[in-house]
Amino acid sequence: MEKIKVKIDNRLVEVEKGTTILEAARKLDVNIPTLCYMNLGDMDIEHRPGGCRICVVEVEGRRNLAPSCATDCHDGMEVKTHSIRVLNARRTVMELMLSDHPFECLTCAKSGKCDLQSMAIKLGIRDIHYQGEKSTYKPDFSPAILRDMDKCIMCRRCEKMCNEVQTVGVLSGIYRGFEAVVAPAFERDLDHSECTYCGQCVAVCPTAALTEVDHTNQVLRALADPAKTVVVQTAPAVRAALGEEFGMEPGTLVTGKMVAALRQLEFDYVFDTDFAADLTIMEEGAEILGRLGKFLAGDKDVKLPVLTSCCPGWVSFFEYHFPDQRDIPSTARSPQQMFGAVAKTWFAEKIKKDRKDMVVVSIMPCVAKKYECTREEFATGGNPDVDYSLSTRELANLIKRANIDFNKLPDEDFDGPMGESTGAGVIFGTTGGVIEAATRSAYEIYTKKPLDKVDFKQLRGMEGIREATVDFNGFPLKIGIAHGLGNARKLLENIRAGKSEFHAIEIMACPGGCIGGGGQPLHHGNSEILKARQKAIYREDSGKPIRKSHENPSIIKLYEEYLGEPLGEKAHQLLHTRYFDRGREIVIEADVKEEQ
Amino acid sequence: MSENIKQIRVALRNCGFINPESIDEYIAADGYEALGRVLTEKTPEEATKEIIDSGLRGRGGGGFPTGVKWDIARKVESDQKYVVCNADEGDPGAFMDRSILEGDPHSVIEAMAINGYCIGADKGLVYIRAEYPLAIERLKTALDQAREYGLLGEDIFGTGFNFDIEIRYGAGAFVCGEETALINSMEGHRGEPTFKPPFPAQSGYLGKPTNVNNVETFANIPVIFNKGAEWFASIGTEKSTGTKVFALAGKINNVGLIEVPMGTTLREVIFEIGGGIKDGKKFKSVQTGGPSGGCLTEKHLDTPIDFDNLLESGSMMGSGGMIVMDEDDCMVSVARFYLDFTVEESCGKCTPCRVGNKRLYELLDIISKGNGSNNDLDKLRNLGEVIIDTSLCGLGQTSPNPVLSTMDNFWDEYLAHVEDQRCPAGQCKDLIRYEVIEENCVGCTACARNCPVNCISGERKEIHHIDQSLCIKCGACFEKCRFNAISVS
Amino acid sequence: MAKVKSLADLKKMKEKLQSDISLRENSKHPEGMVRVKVAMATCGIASGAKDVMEFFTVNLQKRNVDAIVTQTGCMGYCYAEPTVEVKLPGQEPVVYGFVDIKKADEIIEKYIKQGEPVDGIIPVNYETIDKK
Amino acid sequence: MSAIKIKLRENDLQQLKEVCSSFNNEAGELINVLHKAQSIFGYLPAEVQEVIAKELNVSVAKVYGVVTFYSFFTMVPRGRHPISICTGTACYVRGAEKVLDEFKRILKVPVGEATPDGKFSITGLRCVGACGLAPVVLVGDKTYGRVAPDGVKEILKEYEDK
Repeated sequence: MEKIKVKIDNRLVEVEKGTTILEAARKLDVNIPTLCYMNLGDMDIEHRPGGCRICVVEVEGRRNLAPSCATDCHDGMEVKTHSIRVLNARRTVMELMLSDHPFECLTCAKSGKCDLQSMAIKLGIRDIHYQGEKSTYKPDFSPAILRDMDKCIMCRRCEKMCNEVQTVGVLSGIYRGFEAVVAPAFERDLDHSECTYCGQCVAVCPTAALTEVDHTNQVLRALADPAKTVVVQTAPAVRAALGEEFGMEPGTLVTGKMVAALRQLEFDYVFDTDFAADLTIMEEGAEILGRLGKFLAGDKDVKLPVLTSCCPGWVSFFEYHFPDQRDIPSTARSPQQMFGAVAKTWFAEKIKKDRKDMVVVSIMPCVAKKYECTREEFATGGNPDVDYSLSTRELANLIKRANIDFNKLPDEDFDGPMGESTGAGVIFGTTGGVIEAATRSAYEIYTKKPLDKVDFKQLRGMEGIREATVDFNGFPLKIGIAHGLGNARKLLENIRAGKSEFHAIEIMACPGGCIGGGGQPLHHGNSEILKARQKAIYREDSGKPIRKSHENPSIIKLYEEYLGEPLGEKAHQLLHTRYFDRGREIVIEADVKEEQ
Repeated sequence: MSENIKQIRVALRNCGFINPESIDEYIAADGYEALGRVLTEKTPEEATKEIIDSGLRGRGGGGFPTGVKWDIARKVESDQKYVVCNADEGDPGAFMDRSILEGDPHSVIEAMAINGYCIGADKGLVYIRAEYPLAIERLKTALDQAREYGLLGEDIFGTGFNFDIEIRYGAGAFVCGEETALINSMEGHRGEPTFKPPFPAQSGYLGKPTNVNNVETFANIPVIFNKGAEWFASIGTEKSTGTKVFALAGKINNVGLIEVPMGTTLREVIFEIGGGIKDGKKFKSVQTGGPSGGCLTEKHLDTPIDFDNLLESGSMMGSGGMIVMDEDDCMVSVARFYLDFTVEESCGKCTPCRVGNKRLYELLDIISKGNGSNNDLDKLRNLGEVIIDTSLCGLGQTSPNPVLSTMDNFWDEYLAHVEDQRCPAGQCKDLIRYEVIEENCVGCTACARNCPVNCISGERKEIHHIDQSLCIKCGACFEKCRFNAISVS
Repeated sequence: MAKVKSLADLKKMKEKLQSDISLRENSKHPEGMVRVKVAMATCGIASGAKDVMEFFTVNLQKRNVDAIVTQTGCMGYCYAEPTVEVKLPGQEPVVYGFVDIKKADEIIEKYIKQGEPVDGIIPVNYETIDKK
Repeated sequence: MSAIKIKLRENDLQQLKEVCSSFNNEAGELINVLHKAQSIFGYLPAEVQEVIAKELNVSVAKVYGVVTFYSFFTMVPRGRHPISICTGTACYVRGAEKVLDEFKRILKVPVGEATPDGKFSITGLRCVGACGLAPVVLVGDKTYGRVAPDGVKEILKEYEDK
């Protein structure tokens, strides 16, 4: 690669041709401020619309200022990143943005974590010289995501995630000029769109234009109600990220502190979704082996590959966009819902409580889980299996509000029996984890031989689509992995075209899997954070005494006492689900009249 | 030829002479000969060099040397390239491109084919405003005729060169005049510009190298080959060769389309060709370059018009709209008018253009209502300069020009609005009052009968009164009064 | 119509077309062809050029004047639309502005039929490329 | 339980599908398809956009984003006699604003909307290129040049019984 020399703020740096001014400056530790720019390099997601104009710099010989995120260096280029001209322009642009933004910082959900706010602080804005009309839009309350477009700064990150990364296509820039904003078709609310609630728009929104629906007050009320027994479950990815909200390094595991905090919040039982993850493996693994067995026996009607179904964003995605393929995914419910179903039956019986008097709360790295809780098929007589789902961010807020000094908490253990889990349950939190957990159990059950090595390194990584073949005693089991719905779409299109050779595929809606979920602490566009969380997950797994789901003693007990066999009648009733055709349908008007 | 003839018709050579729906008349007027000669006698490199030598610069506004642009596209290697004709004439008050397409569509077709040969493209696209139905119809007719004659299609002039043209419609977005926005629009997207580089010559329509020129630029091409680059370069000035078509409009007697050699002065255009100001009023300003341009004044009248001089004077060539204003025009209102346009036409992608122009408009609005302060004038200038300095595309980079140039040239008028709450031209509605001059009023009732809001009272043959609380300042009474009994203040 | 297969084809075609036109237009015969061009661009049409063209077509025939009436593009005189160019055989063309039906009638009766001057001529104010 | 039902008359649906297939159902032809659809239906209601999105295999949000970007496209029905007032610069300096105000005052509708009886609608238009006739007003396809505010009533009178 050709090397070129660039002078930035009077310091020379040598970079490869094609490097942007922004990247070259970072080499010199000159951090030019950016707002709309986003780079999740490891997942091949780069967003540089050049729209915010905060990152402008002065380039010698150029008539106007250059956006450093979108301007390539050329040999001999001289750049000034903080001349008075640049600083004045940057400040004015920032003031313009603020002049069309509500002054609600004190009460805003994003206060303290808002990129716009930190930029205003960084640029030393003390006064907004330009004032005038502000754009106002109707707020949109969906079951999981709240849209308050008055706070939109048109960075278009959400649009990028929704369309190009996730290929869900719910959001688009609409109108133009001052009226321009990002919205669903016809400015309908999200719950009238094909939104999967994957929450990636929320995860990348620099302001509070997109936030998750806040359920912390409902949870506080339930905790305060003496008539209620409140049970909490924590998803695997939460423990690898929660610490970030308390100033810890990304990748710090805080499982024990999290349990202690929940106990201090006075949850009656602190359980683990990892337990339900092990349960999921029992059911899903049995399904994979069942279908595989039929396939090998020559059954032409068997549907392969088996697709995982623990991710609610992914479930919505195929219901909307691939309803014709809805008999391919496993019918196993997600761990969150399996947990709820078991908690409000088996465990309720154990503690002699009526399900009405129980409240199940989940702590999830996800916003789609909030929506999943509202799906009718996951309720009995109107009483949902999981009552409230809080995001990792909401839990952090709750801990702070309860005056708990998180960093000084001792490590505590989960309660039994639904707090016991294996390493296989933990790795559900990262891309590749579910299928690795399933492989560990399926291998031993299929081959009836113990694994020499529990780690399947070939299933790990960050590439958007991965594939691997595992030798099942002579039978090559072909496994596919996709994270990010855009990657999932590619695999599904292959399946639809009959070109897929996989036997089992794991799909996660969010890039990185649950560690990169829409409910996690904001990564502000830094993919190093995701990689650190992934490492933490594998660290927790390798530290566990038991690492295969089917060896979890509490799971074994649950089947013995209550469920019987995987895929058995009871299991089917509590742990499995069905999917719906939710594709867009064109109805001829005459038929509509007949209908009415 | 008499001395006072200032116009030379090069781009408009056939407009008004031939029947635009007859390819035969075009051929009789040397049509398609340039294409024939280029294809049979010149290599693409030689032909491109001829355009470089002619000194032709883009007539769409930017003034980039056309031949150089072609050369860049020619040198990029690609299996597929495109030629695009930008006929999305969006400047309000400009209609050069429409007139050429309505009067001489074949010249554009011929030029696009030549361009295709030069850069190695076999496909051309005309991006045309849907608001120009007649131009579209004539262009379609011309395309059919050219295909029928084998002048478009395969193996043109027996040389093995293939070229054909498709039409793409604009849908009412001024920003699509910006080439990157135009390409996005042709691909079926929102017409939002993207940053350059990459330039369309590297990655344009469908990601392929694309050369975009506007209608008038293309209309000049066949002449350059027929008459020679040297001939073309002999017209105009050293750095701006050839002629420029202007659409003269506004408060001028001879509204119309003119074509003058570069270097002609504004005075010659306005007072000799344009026949001076309408109704014997006093010349105040001429606006060139549309919403991207500026308002020039008396002191610029003897400036020879070319790309560089206009830029230096704080305006620009733009695509050739030329709006003449007289003493009755308020320059604050004119600036506000253009900003209103820009605010409506901004794509909304970048902050300075989306929000900044809105704020500029709002400041001008406050000033024109008499509520502005000197501080607001400072804000106008700083904001205008930052918008120019930081906007993503040509629209934002030029949108404050009407404000900054009127501030430069008509500073007193701005001061009158903010310091005395007075509009010297008597145009800003909020700053004027219509009143009955009692000595002159004969009670003819003409004003009262014509008042649209019935705010004038008075019996026949008695003095009338205007109810200021109801008056909408439409000026109907003033215009209808034959006794000079209505005053504006 | 035959295809233009080579540059020579085109040149032949052009010569024939040009000689046809010059035969018509430069005829010394008093009964020779009159050529009327009506500017039919958007602003011409908006000012009524269609009616004017129709009037010329119908009335020249009715009044037994051997003439060709064609449309053309914008002549540039937007302020004076509709504009009409009239070329009598062997003479320089003249352009009339503000041509309504009444004016058209006058042009036919006075100028075309009798060669008498009619008011409303727009003086030529440009050079063509051939003259330059 | 389909998420969204799009209700359309069969004939309209057929016509729309034909329009899309005449452009090979190519996503890049979206703007051409919208032009054609608007010329058939007079405007682009949500249902029409839904069908186009489905046929061209693009998201409805994208279609809506394009429709709202371009001023030529409209989602509200125009009046039987759509009135467009040119607000280009040449018309502006010759008093187009006053003409526009007069239309709004008489018809009592804002720009972009139709009268309650669906007879007239008013839109602003940027330059029809007939600057010599400024100010210019279009009613349907008919062009009126040099319109003064007091000529507005006369223009409307022409359409009294239509």
